Amino acid sequence: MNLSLLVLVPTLTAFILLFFKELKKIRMIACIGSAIQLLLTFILLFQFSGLRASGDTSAMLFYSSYAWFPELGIAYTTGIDGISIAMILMVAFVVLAGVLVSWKMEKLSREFFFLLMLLSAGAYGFFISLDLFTLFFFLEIAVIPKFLLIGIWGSGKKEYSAMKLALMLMGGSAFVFLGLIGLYLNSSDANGMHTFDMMAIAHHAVPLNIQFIFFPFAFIGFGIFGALFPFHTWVPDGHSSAPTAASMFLAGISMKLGGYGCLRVATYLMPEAAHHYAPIIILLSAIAILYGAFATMMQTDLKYINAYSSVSHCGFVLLGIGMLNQTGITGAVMQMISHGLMTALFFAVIGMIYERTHTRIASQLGGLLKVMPFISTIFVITGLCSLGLPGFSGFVAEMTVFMGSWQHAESYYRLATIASCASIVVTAVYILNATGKALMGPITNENYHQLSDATWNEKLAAGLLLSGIVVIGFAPFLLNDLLSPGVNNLMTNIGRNLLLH
Amino acid sequence: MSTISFYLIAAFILITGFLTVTTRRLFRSAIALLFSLIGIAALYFWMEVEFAAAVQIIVYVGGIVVLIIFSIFLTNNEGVNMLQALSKRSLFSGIAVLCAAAFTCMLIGNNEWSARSAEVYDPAVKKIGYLLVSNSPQSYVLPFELVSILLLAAMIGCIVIAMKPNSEEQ
Amino acid sequence: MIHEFLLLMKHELLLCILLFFILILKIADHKKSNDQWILIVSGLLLFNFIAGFFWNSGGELFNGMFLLNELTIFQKNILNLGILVVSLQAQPYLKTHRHVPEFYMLLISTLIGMFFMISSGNLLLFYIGLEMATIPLAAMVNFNLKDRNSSEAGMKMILSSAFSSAILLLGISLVYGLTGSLSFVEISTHLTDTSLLLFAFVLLFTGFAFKLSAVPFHFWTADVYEGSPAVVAAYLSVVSKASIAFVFISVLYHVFGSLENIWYGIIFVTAVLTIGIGNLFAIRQDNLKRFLAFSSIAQVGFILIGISSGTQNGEAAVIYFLLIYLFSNLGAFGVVTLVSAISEKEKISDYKGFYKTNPVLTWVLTLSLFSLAGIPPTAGFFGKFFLLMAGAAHGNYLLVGFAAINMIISMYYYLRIVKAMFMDVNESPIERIKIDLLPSISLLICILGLLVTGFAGTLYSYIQNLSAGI
Amino acid sequence: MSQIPLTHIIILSTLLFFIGTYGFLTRRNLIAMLMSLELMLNSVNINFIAFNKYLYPENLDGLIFIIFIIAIAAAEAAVAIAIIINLYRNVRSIDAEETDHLKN
Amino acid sequence: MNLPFNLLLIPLLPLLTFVVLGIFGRKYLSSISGIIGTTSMFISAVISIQTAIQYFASSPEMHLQQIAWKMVWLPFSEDISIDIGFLLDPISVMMLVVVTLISFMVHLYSLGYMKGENRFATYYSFLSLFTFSMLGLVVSINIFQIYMFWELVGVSSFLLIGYYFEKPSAVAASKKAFIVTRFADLGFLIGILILSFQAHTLDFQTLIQRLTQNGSPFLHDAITTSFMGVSALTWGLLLVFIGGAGKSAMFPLHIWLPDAMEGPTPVSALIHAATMVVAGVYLVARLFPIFIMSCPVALEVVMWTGVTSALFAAVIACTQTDIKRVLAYSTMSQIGYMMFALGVSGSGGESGLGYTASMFHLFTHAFFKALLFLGAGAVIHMIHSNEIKDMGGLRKSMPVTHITFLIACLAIAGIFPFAGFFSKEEILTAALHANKVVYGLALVTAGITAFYMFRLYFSIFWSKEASQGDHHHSEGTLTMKIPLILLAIGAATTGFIPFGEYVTNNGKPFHSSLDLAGAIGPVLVALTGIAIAMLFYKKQNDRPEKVATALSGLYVAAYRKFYIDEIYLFITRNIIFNILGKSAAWFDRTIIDGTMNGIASVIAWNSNFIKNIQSGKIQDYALYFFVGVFGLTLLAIYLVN
Repeated sequence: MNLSLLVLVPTLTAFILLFFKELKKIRMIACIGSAIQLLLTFILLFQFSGLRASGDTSAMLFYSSYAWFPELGIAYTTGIDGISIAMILMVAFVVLAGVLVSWKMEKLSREFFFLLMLLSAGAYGFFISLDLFTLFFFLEIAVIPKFLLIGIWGSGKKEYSAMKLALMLMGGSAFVFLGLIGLYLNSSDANGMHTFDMMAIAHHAVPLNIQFIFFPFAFIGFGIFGALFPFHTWVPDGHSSAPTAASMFLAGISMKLGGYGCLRVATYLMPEAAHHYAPIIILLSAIAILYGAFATMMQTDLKYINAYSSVSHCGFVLLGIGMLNQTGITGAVMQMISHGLMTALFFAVIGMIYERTHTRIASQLGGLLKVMPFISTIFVITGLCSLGLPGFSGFVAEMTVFMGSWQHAESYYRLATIASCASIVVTAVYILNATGKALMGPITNENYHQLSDATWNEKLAAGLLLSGIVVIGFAPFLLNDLLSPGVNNLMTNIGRNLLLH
Repeated sequence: MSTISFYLIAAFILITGFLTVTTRRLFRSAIALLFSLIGIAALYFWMEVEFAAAVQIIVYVGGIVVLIIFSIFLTNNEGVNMLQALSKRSLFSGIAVLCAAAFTCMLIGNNEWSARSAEVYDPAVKKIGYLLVSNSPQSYVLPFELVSILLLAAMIGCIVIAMKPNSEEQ
Repeated sequence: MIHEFLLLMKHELLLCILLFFILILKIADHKKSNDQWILIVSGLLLFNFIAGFFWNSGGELFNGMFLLNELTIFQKNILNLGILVVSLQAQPYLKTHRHVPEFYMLLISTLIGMFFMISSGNLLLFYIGLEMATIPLAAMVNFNLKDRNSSEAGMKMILSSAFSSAILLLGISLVYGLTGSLSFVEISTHLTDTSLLLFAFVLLFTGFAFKLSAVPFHFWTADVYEGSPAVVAAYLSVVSKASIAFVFISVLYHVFGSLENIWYGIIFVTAVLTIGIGNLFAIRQDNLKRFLAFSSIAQVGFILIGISSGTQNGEAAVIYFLLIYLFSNLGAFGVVTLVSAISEKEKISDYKGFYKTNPVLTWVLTLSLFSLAGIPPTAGFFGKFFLLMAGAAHGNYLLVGFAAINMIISMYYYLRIVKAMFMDVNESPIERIKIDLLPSISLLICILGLLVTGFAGTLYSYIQNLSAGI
Repeated sequence: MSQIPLTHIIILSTLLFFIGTYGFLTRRNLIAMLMSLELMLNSVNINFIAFNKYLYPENLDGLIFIIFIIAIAAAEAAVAIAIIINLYRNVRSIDAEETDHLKN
Repeated sequence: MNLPFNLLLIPLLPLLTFVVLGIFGRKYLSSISGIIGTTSMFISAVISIQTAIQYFASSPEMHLQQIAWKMVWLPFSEDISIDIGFLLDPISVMMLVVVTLISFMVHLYSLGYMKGENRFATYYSFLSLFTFSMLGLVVSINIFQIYMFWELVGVSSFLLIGYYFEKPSAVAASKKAFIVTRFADLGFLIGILILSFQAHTLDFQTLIQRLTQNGSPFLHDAITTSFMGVSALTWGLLLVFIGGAGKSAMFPLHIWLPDAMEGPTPVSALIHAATMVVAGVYLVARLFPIFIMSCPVALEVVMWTGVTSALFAAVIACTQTDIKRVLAYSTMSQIGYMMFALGVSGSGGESGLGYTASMFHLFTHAFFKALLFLGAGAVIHMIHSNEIKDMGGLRKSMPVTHITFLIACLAIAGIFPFAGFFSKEEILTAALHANKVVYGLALVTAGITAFYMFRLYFSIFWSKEASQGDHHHSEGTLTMKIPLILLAIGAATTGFIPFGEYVTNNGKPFHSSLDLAGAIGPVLVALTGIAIAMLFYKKQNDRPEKVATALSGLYVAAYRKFYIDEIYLFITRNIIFNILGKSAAWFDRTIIDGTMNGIASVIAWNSNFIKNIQSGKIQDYALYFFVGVFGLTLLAIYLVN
């Protein structure tokens, strides 16, 4: 299968959307487009597994490369390994669910779905890119739709949040850009030319002094996308102001771009520097985990709760990466996928509640379990996933990260791990607080008695995401088998370079 | 003799030039400019570049200064003094210009000028004419034609801008 | 000889013919309506643009005074495209103006000047071309005859450029005195690094910097853009700037190439100042034209970064960027021209709620601004990326880092306008604007250009092959 | 003539140039500023002639150049005056300090 | 022996029930959900009992560990992976029986007790979920598997406590239960990490083997590595024990258990009396070889924690007025017994008596405590109150409940020939051999236990002579009575099972003979307790108040549960919320957000600051131009030199 289809389908869907006006048609097209995309990713997954099963051990499958700006060493190079295909799958789920929960987007519906599709195209492109330029291109494509989505369809102090998000993410990409330029100018391909090709850069180790300069740029840059402490401040505002689907995309897709970039670009291409800076990464991510959890505890707005908890959860991603061992990195990838699905579901549910009650303040709600049992149940399930209950993906990912980080015997690492472990208690506190206030207890507002439960599209969306969460939760070995060759491949680079050290 | 006349001409140019930029009566300033330009023409004569001197007199003295004086009449009631420059501006400009002038003169003074050849300078009008309008490879016919277009454009521009709209009702 | 003459000066001669054709038509026939004029001239300019691609050859005339090669042809074609778009965009403005043919004559004469400037192999021709590209423009800036701002802008333009050309002339005279020649080739062989020559070089440099509006020689820019008719501002900001940038590169690389380490330092300082000051001023503007002026100043900073590299890639990146910049800025100005011609609103605050009434124009403006900001998938992203990449090739990451940080600031002010159009509510938004055929063609060209150019790797390859670096 | 060093002529022109600059920077009347500009241009002309005559007498580049400078200066002055007159019509003033509507 | 499929049905049936009832129950199966749940539980129970019989019969001389089924669930690295499997060994088989049996009883009982509830199907699905999780826990082959199911039982407990979600107190209690146990689980998790790091495995068999064998390098490493003067192994075991203590409500992590009584009473019987709360004991028993062979220090901690909790809870139980809370504290106290029984145990044969006794007590306790709760449930069902003061004289109106309750009380008090007598006797014997202080405390506890149980019994069924007509409700449906009777039979007879034959710490059966002489003392103590209770509570009188006033300090302290809740509240509210939470939130809003906004305002300020250089005056512009020219010239000249 040609990987470019993954970018093409959403892009085409987006452009077809422009020719229609009625919401009914628009959402149908968007839905069909995303469904086709999901189907495609499944086909891809099966073909991928087939190839792997037939003994194809090359690092990247479905590899293809077209010269784009040959003078500058820029090519449109695509290829996937288990990590990227897992991410792609996750994105496809989130996109379809996002379209489904936006079923009643009356305001400027055409533009809304257009932007959603564009954003998803950016994300797909990002995950299939093996060329740094292309990767950066898609990374930036995914930024601006968010600005518009939040600013136009958002709520609360949406303009401020939209601007903050756009500027901070642009700041992130500025850092990424510097990192990429540094890599580029110290790379050489087979012909001795500078190149943006990741595989070539990985093949010719980047000089150490260059790594030490540019690793922080690349890592912080992607880290801003991935809510690296203390650059996470766009997360709460952005998420809480965004419309439901945009929140889902933000948490489920955008933040993952950051984590993936930290792994695939910063760490993979500059492993020595990664080792050198690992203590700092670990410190920051441990702070993010705990601090995010504590900050969440004080939030009253459900979206803020989820947004801050995203900061905490995404800390696990960076923690796993910072551990620089197979288990840790596998855990980080798992956490990305798990968090993507879970947070998307969480935001979807919060959106459903908000649509009905017009408030997101937990204490103003209450007793919702009685009037909307489906939505509330999903909320509880997501909450349980968030606090790392076995049977859901969150547990698998977090435990893998813990296992990975515990493999380091130095007390510094131990301390960071224990601190991160402690967050599972805090998470339980805020999740249960929110559930207790919002869903349980007596119904405080008389009007709530008339509220309706989820509609079919909302149920479908929730079911989609939930199925992902539960499948991973029950059969993590599937995900692990998918990821491990890819992670192995990353590890060989890190290992090989360690010897040079 | 020649030396003295140079310094005299130089002094004349500078003094009238200075007057041009300092006198507060606009018309007087224009007259000072006129004299300064004539002084420069004299300098060209002194340097035996008569053609340049002639052009200077015809175009500047006969054209531009007249234009300026006309415009002064158009825009100003003659006899009203120009307002004094803001003292802050005079001060800063004066300092900047003095420093710059000193600096530039120092650069010029330190520079060693060397003639490339010992040929005699021969600004004959015929030669100039040949250079300007022949079609030989060395000629300047291209800029010459270009300037004509420029003058045309400038003329159009002037007409459009300065022409009083004759029929307001349109 | 004459055949060669015609062939080599084809671009210029075509424009001259056009100029005189309009002049004669104007004198012969008073009765043409403005729309007819606009249609005729635009048609001719389209023909001129197309003709620019055919019967091309390289060579030199008048002892190297006039040079032509594939690169300069390409540059002239870019400018031809620019003037075509501007001419199309002028329609809503000129529809009610009393001096349509004059406007086009002035416009074309400036382009002739720019073409000669680009092809000049000699300081004299360069100087005349430069003046020719400036003086009629000043008249055009003052084309809103009854508007005091327009006159003030015209006055500022003509006086500043006269001041600047006086300083440039001083530089030229010193260069002449130090090298004994006006020809670029000879100057480059007689270069030394005495202080006086450096002084002369800086004086020359300021002539370029003034026209490019690099800080601190940029002050006229904003005032002039604000006061002049939007379409003239567009022309100033795009065509005029692109032409001077082309010449700047070739003069810097091919004439003063041996002074690279000196002009690198100068450009470094200028670029930092230009980006920084441009951004700081752009943040606080409310008038859209004035805003675009400062944003274009900041863009010049990026161009300077590209120029500073001195490599083949750098030259190619700058030319590529200017092509993209043409589409982006003309797209933005196209909308501004339309709106200001019809509703006379030019403030950003007036654009609040613009999306409600004019969705198409909003998208055009948005895409143009995105391209200016360097956001993919618009071409501006590629342009800026390559510029900065070229700038970093010198190993000077500091400059590139500074520029990258400043891109965030620039992002803010571009998004501010997008926000106003899409998100802010307004009681009395700009009414719905009917777009005529010609402006819509121009906007279409811009949008297509800024969407397609970036992906056209072959175009970049083509430019790259034409470029040489130092 | 040979007693007069070239440097003196150049310094003369330089001084004239800076006198003109000073005028440009300080005169409050726009036309007076234009006059100062003419001084600056003239000083450059002196330079050209002097260099041409004393250093590079083998051709007439400098002389030709000043012819063009003078022509262009005329055009420039004409347009400038036209604009200034137009400005005067609109503002009834040509004071350099008062024409500052466009700023910040 | 059995096909794995057959075995797997034991946990999978409840899981299936959970899924079916969870998804379809509410809408389609509401009326028959109870029957579905009970049936599937019945099948599970039958299979378990059959399994137990087959297991113990297959090799009477040596009860080996068998892994009936396993799969790799999540590999972390080559040697460390989470495996899911089905372990058969004496304690897991015993637990299978206990869990399925009690669960079946509770299912059956709930048919009547929960009848007419709105969320009947949900209730049964949660019960099934719990049963599944508990079964998964007991058959774990891997320490991480146990942790997973540990969390799952925690969450099902949370869901069931919060079943009456409209009652704020239930919500709060469920939250508390979950968070407190979660906190303990943190210790468990870190303990697992430590053990897995030291032993390079998560598998129980390998783990135990590597950490007990003499000369094993892993063991050497685990003992020599130390942190803060304590060896890694001890740390690991203690942290794991913290997890166990949290789940088993050991002091000081017990505070959630009394509050957990907000759940429906059958749930309390199942989860908070018979099964889940003994998971901690089970965990220690599971890792017992490591404790006893390599780390006696940790075992000592287990012992002291157990005995402290036993006494502490018993004292509090005497003062509580809510019958379920009394039972909750009694549960805590009895689990304390099991814990310290493990703590005093040695290894193998006679010296391993403590281990066997602990498991024995766990087994018998399940029956009589479940019976007590179900009986209490029947009472509450009738009275609609939990308070002792609302009860009294019920022996006539609810005869079945009365008799069964009495049997249970006698059993827990340790009166011959009821089940409690045998198990408690073994524990005391083991304690006597190991540690006299512990023995003494245990004896005191036994007396107090008898006292407060009979206080309860007399207060409910005797005390005031209430008229028959007060209570129109019947005693309950048949489905409620059957479990009571069955459990009463269990409570009366299970003591005669020769437990040593089946459950020992090394798999070898041994014959424990009852030391009748030693049994006289404890029985006398218990009888004394009963007598005092009879004196105080058989008829209404003022003696209790008098004693309470006499011992006012102690009484109030005990009534207030020794202020442990308040301490926790102080810590969570003031330290966690106010200091950590608020400061984190403040820091985020003020410092981090403020920095970002600050950068923006600095730029805006700068922009405003320099606006005047663009003054609109052309001469200013020219001056800047002019200065710029010379500035750049100087720069150029500087660059050249």
